Amino acid sequence: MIHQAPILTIATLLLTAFWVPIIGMFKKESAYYIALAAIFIAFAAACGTLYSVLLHGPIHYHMGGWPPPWGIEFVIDYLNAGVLVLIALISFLTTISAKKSVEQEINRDKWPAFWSLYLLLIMSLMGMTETGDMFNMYVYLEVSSLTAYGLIAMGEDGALIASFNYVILGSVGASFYLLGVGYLYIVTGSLNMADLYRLMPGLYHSKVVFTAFAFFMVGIGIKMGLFPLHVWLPDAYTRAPSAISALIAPTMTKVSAYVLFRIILSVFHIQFSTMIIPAAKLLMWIAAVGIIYGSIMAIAQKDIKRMLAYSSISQIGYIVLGLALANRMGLIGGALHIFSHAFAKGCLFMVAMAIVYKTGIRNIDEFKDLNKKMPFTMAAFCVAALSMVGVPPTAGFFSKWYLVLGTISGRHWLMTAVILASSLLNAIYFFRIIEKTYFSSFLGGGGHGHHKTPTVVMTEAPAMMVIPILLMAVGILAVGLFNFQIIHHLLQFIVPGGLA
Amino acid sequence: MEFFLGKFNYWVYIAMMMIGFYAMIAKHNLVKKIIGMNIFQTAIILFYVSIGTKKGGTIPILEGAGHHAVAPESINVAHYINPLPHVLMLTAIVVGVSVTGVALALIILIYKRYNTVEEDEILRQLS
Amino acid sequence: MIWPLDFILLIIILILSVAAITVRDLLSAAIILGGFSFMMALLWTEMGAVDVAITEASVGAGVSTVFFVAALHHTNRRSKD
Amino acid sequence: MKPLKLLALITVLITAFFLMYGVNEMPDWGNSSAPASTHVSPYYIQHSQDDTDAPNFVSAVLADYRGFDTLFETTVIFCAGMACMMLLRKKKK
Amino acid sequence: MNTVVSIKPLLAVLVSLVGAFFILFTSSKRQNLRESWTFIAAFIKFGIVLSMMPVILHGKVIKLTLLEIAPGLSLMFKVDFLGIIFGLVASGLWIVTSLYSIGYMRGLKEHAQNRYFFAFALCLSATMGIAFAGNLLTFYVFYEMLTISTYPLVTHNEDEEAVKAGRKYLTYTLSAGVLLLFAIAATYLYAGTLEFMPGGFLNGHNIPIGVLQFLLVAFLIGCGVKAGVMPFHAWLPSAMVAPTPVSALLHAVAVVKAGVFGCVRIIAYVFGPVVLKDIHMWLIVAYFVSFTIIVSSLFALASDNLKRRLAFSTISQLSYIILGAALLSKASLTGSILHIPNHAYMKITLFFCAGAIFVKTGKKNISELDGIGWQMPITMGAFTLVSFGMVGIPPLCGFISKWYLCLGTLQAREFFFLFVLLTSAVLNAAYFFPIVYAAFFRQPAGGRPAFNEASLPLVIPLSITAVMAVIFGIFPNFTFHFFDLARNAATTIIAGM
Amino acid sequence: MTNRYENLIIEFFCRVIAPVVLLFGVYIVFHGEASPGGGFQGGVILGSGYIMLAIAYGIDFTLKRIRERIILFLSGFGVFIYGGIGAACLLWHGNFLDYGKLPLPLAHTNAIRGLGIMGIEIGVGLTVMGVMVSIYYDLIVAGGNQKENKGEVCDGILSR
Repeated sequence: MIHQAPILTIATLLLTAFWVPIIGMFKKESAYYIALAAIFIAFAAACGTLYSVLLHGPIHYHMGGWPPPWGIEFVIDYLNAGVLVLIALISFLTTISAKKSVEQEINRDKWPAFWSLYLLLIMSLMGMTETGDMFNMYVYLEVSSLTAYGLIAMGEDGALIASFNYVILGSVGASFYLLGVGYLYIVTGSLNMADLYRLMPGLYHSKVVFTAFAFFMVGIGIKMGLFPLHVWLPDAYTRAPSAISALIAPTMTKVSAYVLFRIILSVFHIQFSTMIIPAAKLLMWIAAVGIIYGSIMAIAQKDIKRMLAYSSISQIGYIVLGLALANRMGLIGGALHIFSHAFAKGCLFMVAMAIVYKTGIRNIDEFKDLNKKMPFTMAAFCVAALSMVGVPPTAGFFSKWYLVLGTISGRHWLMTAVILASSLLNAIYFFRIIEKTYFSSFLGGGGHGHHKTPTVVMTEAPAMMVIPILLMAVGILAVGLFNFQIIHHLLQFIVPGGLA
Repeated sequence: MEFFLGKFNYWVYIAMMMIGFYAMIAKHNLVKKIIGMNIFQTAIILFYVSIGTKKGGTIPILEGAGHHAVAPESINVAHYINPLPHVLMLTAIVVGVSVTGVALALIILIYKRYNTVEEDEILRQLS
Repeated sequence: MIWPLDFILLIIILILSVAAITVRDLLSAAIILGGFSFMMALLWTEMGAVDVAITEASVGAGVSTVFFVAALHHTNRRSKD
Repeated sequence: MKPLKLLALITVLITAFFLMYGVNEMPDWGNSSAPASTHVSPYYIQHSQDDTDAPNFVSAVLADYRGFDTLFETTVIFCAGMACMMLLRKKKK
Repeated sequence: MNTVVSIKPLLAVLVSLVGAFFILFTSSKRQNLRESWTFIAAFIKFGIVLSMMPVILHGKVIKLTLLEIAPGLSLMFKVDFLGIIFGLVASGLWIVTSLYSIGYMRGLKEHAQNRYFFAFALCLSATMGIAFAGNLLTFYVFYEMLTISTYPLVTHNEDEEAVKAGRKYLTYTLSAGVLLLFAIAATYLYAGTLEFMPGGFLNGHNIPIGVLQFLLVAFLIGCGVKAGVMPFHAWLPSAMVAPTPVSALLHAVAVVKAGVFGCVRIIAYVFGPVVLKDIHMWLIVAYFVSFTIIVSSLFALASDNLKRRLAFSTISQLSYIILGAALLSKASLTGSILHIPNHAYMKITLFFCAGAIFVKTGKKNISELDGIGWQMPITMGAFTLVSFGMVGIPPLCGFISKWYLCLGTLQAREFFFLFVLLTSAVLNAAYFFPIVYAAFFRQPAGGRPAFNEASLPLVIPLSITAVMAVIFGIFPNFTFHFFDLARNAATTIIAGM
Repeated sequence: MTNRYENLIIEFFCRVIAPVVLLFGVYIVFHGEASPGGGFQGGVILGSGYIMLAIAYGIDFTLKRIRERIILFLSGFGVFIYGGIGAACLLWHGNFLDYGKLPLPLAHTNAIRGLGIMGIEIGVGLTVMGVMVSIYYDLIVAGGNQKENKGEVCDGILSR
């Protein structure tokens, strides 16, 4: 059955999602447990897929037994097997910790529909990583957008507007993607990625291909929150229910980034974006501006979720920068950053969720003494923050290390400076929080620290919430320490031959 | 002129799409934005359907077929227009109506909350 | 495919789409959008895409318009632009 | 005209320019020897009756060759239904 | 060169890391249990490091490769002459400092002691990692870990001043870390390896001179910020708001020494004498640090706060070490490496004294110290003894290292630096002796105070270190063989083995 | 209610035409293989039949004929049929959606595939019908009191 593992990831979630609301009609509480079980099975299937890929090499799974390019196929190679497990693992952990928060923030009547959409969102993200067909990708894109519209709108005051803006921009993005597919189809007649890759070199100088490329960039750029197209992202992440922020922040933008990798590397050839048109150079500048912009905006925020959202914009810039460097180290760095940032951002948003759940505090200025109230949560926060800043041996350091190597070996000194400067900017906004939390007991009190020890009772979030958070923190360290294994077994294969 | 007429469908789809796109980003009224979105998506569908056409082709249903096998070689491909874009566009239409439904639900909720569907007024209330 | 019919339909469609986004009465705009979809369905029948045409006629001109009207039932039908 | 609308207009015009730039090199409308009509789709036209017993090519492709797309297309609809239900439906009094 | 594979370096790093978590999860009410963790970890660590010494002394190198991080790049420990010296100093002084910390923290009833001891243990792990790092990447990993783990110590007081000092500290050290990261990455791309070699590994890679010069500057700023080289020293005096054991640790054992150690590593084990002479940078570096030596001594003269004066003295003394390394002669390298332990033992004593005075009397400024020698004779006696050593008067250990530094200037035929060293010695005398004079020979306003020494946990450590400072002056090879190690290190560097 | 007779006409007309529309929808669903149409189109037409009833008689009247839970069940179950047929193929060692592998008592694989297509068209039709009615219901009720909506959609809008 192992060769069926790729489809089991999708099918389990899909077939469960339809029963969740139906069973939920009779017993609202069951919805969560069904969803959790389904996600666990999907996670197991994802692990099986990874195992199979590692043993036997890339999997080509033909839907309905029709060979490509006539049918749709799933292509699971080394990179997306890794991303698949990443998505499955993070959604599993998020789901465990999300229970209490959802129960607090969402009306009980809406749980079945909520968990159903939640499952479908995860399903679509997994589908996006697995599929090898351009149009199938569009359909998944739409499923993920549509579920996200609904889920984001369930948030606090202002979520409606955020969601509506996302509807508008998201459908522009998806439509642009669809246009890109159409433009490629009109000159190649194919929708299969591998087939397109084979046909593409003969068409490099076609203006149609160039236009298609531009539309793909804009479409996916909107979806992943790339700098000038990010306008929907901060509001959506801030206003969405905490559990949804914690789910979509680490997974959705990462999957979109993965799609960008796929399109640049295995639909168009990397040479197309470096030699035929100056796309890589343009992307690089966009990414650099995005990195700095996101970091500076994050410094200006007081709301922790909004700050994390802007930080996401900045981190997406890193991934795109790695891709745009178009050399060995850059690509590996960008791909590794998908992993490290997914863990770090997931952990941070889960921490934010736990804090909001337990204390209701969102404003960073009120974080004082939070370390005494929620020591474990804040410890995980520190680990994730250090990863974002890029302190070794966390995951963030190593992806940054490869990115720096990439910029240097490409002689893009300015980009080196951007990465390094941005890690300092990251340090500013993360250490601000750490300082507020841990080191401000006597600030403003006037007294000196030697005499009174404020008594703050420890009110940690429930174990169900804290344990996944701590596991995420461990994951950050694990990705950091075993990054060579990840690169050696998964990521090195994305580098096209002949690339320095 | 041949250049213009030969791709007339494409020019119209571009014009239509831009009308929709403009409505989506420039109109303040949320319902207008959704109307623009519909026009936008319909334009893409027009584009795809135009890809599939063949001069002198007929609708993509096999002529004179009961439930018996037909030798593949005996079918003249140029006689039938390309079915693949139609399939893709069925999906796109359905997606369009789904998004419209969700967006309208959002608009209703926004109206209940802010008592207006004009974006600038909502922003004024938010700030 | 009949060329003149094609052109006429395309022109009508363009006019309807402009009308749909300029009319200040949202109910009218929704109805115009329905008409627009219907014209589109005609155009596609004429182009041979019968399945798309049926879908567009039932979804675009039918259900979609009903949704718009239903939503406008709860909101304001006047628009400032 | 307000500056925001002007900006929107400029964006729209730039997009239009890109689209036209691409359209320029496309095969003419209705050209039956364009790649779109010769690479993948002939297989559908020739084999669908044989493979799936469905004379309507669109149905055959929709429900069988590319049935996987259609499954998610249906899922999209289901999602929309769920989303609307979640957003709007209240418990009956 | 013989290499021995052993897990000991890793154990030395891990023991305090694990200990740190034991400390963290011990209830803050059970002070004795918590501090016994500290001691257990400290003694085990010291034992491990000490057990490695004989092997090293026989000219062997202990190597341990942990995790491969990139092709040809791994987390690797490598214990050599230089590393073991630093390791011995840091682990040995940790025991003493722990004892002192207990006295100090309990004496002042400080808050958040768990965090304090946790960060302290973490800090020592990082220091050990720096000492035993086998390549630049490992070095960097622990270097940043040290930066982060020191931050809670600097900000310990949690008041406005401490928070500001913490910010300043982070700003300086993180910026430096970023620069260091860049330099390491560039080195990796140019040289293809990052492993430390006595005499440098940048030789023979055909790297353009301009690049090498740029890299050297980046490296030295990256490490120099922690070492407090002017003009990057500003964080150091403001970090004085931290509790005194922290200052002692920062200034004598871990942080600044790590910076200096890094500078020596880079000068001697990355670039090496040959390359450094080829790119015409060694004199510039030497002049640069000479400036620091003189100017910071002047700053020290001008400051009234005792800890602040000691801080500027540290800045000055650290630059001795860099100067010695930059002069690239055998004697100057010996002196420079020997100055690492010697200065550590002396400076920690001075800080201990300052802390003991603060705990006992609450006095921070030199102008308040009139007659304190009669109140706290043991403390001030140790202070006096060690300040002679700082100036370079035999038979204290400061004399030996300075002697070799001076010899080195002569070997390198750069007499200007001899002048610098001698001037600095005079300045040292000028800012230390007035304290001693005030303590013993000036009458305070209220008459001569009665004998009122600080508590034993404070006095014992400072006495131990003061005595050690004397012993090392007379028997430079006492137990730890610092002198032999330093001389061997210098020999291997010059020989380029 | 502006004009009683106008409403009467609408009601009568809907009563006559609704069964025809539903029948037509069923035809479209089942005859999608050989002629234009299929699950989507048929489902939408089926849905619009019910929507037509709801417009004319009010949502309560319609809900008596097809209950809220049934709608929800249909929309979930329809996709489940589709996915279930796909997943069932896995049991007989086919790939996902490989209907040809299903052990049906038919001579040719293509006939089995044809039946498979039919099956999923039914699933699609059910879902689309359910969801269209459901969305319409949600939009028209919109969380408010559903009693007041009898046949007044257009009236309410026009009078404002």
